[in-house]
Amino acid sequence: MSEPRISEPHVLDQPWRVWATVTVLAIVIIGVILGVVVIPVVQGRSAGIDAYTAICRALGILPGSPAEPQPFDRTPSTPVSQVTWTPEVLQILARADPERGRAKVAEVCVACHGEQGVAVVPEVPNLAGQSGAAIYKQLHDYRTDSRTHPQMSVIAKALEDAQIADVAAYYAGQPKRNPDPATLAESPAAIVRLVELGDPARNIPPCAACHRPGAGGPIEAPILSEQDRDYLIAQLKMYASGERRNDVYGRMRTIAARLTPAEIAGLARYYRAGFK
Amino acid sequence: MHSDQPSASDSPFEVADEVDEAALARVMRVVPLGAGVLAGAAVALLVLGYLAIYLLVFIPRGTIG
Amino acid sequence: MRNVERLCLAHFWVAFGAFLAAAVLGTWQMWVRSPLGADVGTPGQYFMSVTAHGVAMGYVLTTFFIMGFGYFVAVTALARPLPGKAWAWFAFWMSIVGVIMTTVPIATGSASVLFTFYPPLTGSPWFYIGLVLVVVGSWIWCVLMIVAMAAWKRENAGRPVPLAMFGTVANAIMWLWTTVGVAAELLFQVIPAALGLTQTIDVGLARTLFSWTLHAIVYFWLLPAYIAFYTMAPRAAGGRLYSDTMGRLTFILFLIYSLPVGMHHLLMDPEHGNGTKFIQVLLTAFVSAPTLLTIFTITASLEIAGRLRGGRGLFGWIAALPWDRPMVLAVGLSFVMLGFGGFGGLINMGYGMNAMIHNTSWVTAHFHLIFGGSVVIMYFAIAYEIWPRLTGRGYTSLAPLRAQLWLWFIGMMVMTLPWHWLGLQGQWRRVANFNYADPIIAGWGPWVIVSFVAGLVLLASALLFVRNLLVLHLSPQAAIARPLYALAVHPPQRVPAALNGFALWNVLVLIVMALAYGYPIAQFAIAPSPSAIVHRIE
Amino acid sequence: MTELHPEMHERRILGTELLWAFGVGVLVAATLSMIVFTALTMNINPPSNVERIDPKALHLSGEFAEHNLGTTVAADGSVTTRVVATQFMFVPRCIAVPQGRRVTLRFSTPDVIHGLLITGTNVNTMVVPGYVAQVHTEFTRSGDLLMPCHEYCGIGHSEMWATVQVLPEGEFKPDSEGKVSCAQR
Repeated sequence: MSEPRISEPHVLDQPWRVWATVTVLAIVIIGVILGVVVIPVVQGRSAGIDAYTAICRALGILPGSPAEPQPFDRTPSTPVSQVTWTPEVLQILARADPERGRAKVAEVCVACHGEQGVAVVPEVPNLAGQSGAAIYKQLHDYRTDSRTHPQMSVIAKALEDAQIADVAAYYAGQPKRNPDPATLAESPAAIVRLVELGDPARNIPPCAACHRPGAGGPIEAPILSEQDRDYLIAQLKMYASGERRNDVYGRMRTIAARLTPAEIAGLARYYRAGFK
Repeated sequence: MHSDQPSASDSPFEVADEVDEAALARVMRVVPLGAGVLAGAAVALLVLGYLAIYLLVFIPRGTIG
Repeated sequence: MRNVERLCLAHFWVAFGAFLAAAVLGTWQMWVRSPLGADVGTPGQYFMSVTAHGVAMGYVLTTFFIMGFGYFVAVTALARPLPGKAWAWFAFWMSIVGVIMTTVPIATGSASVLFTFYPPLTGSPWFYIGLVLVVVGSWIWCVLMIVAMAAWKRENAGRPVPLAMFGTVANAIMWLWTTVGVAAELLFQVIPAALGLTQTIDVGLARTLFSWTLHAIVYFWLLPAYIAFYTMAPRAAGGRLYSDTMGRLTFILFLIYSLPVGMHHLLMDPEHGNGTKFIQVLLTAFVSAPTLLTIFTITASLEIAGRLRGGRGLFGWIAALPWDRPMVLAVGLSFVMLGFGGFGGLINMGYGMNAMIHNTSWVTAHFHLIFGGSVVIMYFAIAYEIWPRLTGRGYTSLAPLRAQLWLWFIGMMVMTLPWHWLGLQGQWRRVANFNYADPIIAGWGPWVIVSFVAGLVLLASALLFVRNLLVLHLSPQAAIARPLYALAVHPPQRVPAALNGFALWNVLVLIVMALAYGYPIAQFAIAPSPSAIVHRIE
Repeated sequence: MTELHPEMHERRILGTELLWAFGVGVLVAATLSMIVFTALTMNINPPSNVERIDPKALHLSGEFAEHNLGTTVAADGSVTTRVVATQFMFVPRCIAVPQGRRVTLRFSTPDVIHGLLITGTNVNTMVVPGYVAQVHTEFTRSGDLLMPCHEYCGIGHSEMWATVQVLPEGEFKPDSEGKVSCAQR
């Protein structure tokens, strides 16, 4: 086989360079013409939408589909909670000072919640080691009457945002007591199943999906371990009846309404012991 | 398996294979026909399947926009 | 060839080790979501397993196999020692550290965000930093491949680069282009959020940047299978490659058209208008071009082999093919799965029709058939083909190899065909436990059990695969039977520079990416989506 | 038969490849033309509505306030269903929609990425925080359908589903405020 005559590569290259660029650009341009011009304009005409609006909608500059009129809504806003987790709020929580919180706690909270966050009377929740965001939300809801309580509404209205954050940081810093191992063993399998697996048939997600810290659930979900049993039962019943309604989009109201009284009691006993 | 001497490398330039050129020329007269028909039938079947699902399953489920 | 065996074997054993572990997890998942395992395992464990299965199969098996195979091709196809071998080992160990940094948070449940991240869900920073290390390790591999080809071209001015190396470098360049998306998302959005430096994240931008990577990464996984189709299958079948030019054109078309189409993963997303989505659908239609060219060219190559072995008539050549050779069997089975998987993809890209099956088991069936099926079965075939060259030993019998390939094919087909049917009925993805009491879901139970049984077949095949390779390490020494790479019907004498290098194509990719992704990403700079609060998973 | 001139031979190979490319190109064009045809004549698109909304304050918005969710029939007869996808449930848990009438479904999320499909229909969309996802369709078959969340949104993802009651024309009766809720079955 004779030594192949190697012609200069760039001579053969010119057609490739031209043809490749032409075909690639042609394909993209056809896509643009069809996708951004022809289809939206034709669709817009069938829905009484002018060409300019249809093209802007196809490009995502205006909201709505090029083929449908856009519904509008002027419903007034009536939120069940004013708390919004904006970066500013998270900044307040991050910069909260437990020491300033200790002073405000000594002045206002110790009577019922105890200095270490262990409740003096069963009707009052334990706050030791509770999530700062959860305490912040509940106090904020008391202040805006999204949640009402004879004493708490008055106390909360006297607190500024920064003070609420300090109190939350203080109690969040208090050490949680170790749960009594004996109570751990008592929980029946059905209750542990509700906590770990939830119940797909009744649309109930696992309690751990939101209430285990670090599960990636909503930020304001409180840590339930070592709560007083009667307090938990009372709260679940208030959610079920709708008396307590500061849970955004009724998440807890919907779930509590579908739990049987036996399950409510069982879950309260489980969380009284602190989950594994 | 037909074995020949272990090659220093497997680069195609150094190692011819046992395909006989004349037999290859004879074969090359008819070759892509079988492949074309087989592959063509397969692709045509796929596209027909696509059009069938588009018309018989997708459209009857209601327009989407 | 003498200096890269240990490097290649190290990469392959890490790849296949991760593969085996992930195969076990995959089968466990099939059991847990079936009626048989309704109360087994918690959702936390299930999503931990899905994350591990995805990361191991999608990032570890693929990246390490492709790097090992690239080093092998660079040495054997170019017939010269590997430049920068020390760098290769450095990249290997860096990727190993990356894998460990990724695996530990997954195992402790602090990274159950699946291998697609889903911000604002945010896992442990170590998970993401580990992935970045694996990607940076693979970037070093890309540079080594490009340097190896450039050095060879300097020594062989004017001669065409061997097709296997041309494909490997096309894959390296495509990988460099596509990792820009996930690297930007991780470095500028997800890792700062995971470290707590930022409290919010622009989810629309994060999904668009991830989609930049999400499609070309599957072609990064797929290209080694195509390199085997073009450069190994014809020789293994005893024939010639029908057209070397088509091979080069296929790899170039993959480079150009796999990159700008990532947004077809976002057809159902609210952050893009349907104008840009239509452009993506049109470009995706052209991504099928290289695959359609390949099935014709490779079938023609096999036809040559079949007729040379006495095959008569229109399809007589099919029976005449040496189906006893693992590579030939694998290519046949791979093409069948490519047909079914490709059909699934054709439906996925149907613009409005995507709404029929988005995020259903139809999509799971699509990528298990194309990646899990036709690509991974070629990974097996490539491993079987080059293991003797790496270890200097020969197979005592090919029967267990063929059995393993058949088991994988049967398992994959039986697992995925029911998924197509269930996907059309709306079976949705990533479910830890189904509510089989619901009348709609109850009908799915038997099919999920069928898929679970197929999962057991796949597990058996995975175990048999690792066993086959281990046994080869202990078999007697043997001379290599025949050369590896195929000859074309007309070996190319001279090839236009455009088919021998990537300068032109890189420019075209830049243009196409600017046209396809320019506006969608610029849109987030002009009108950023309102940010969402980060939800940490610890 | 002697070896033909290789140049002619190679050109014949590339000729067959070109013929194949043309044939396959026609088939691919057929798939695309079906898409363009149905887009032009039946307004079929993937659901696309680039409408930004702040997820952090979604519960403060008027449209996605708790009492405004569910199906509403406006004065001009247009049916709009508003649903919030939140960790780990759809609010409301059951939505009623008419059979055979145009319906606009609007979804949004206050927290992470969700997604949904309605079994047996073409309703399918991702729900991304920061945007209102909007789907226009009509339900061709009546009955109770399943609307699961089909995108991983956390540990409770598997339990996140809602029911869709497609009511025949006769049973789809809005109340005084134009609201339609699920029949208790």
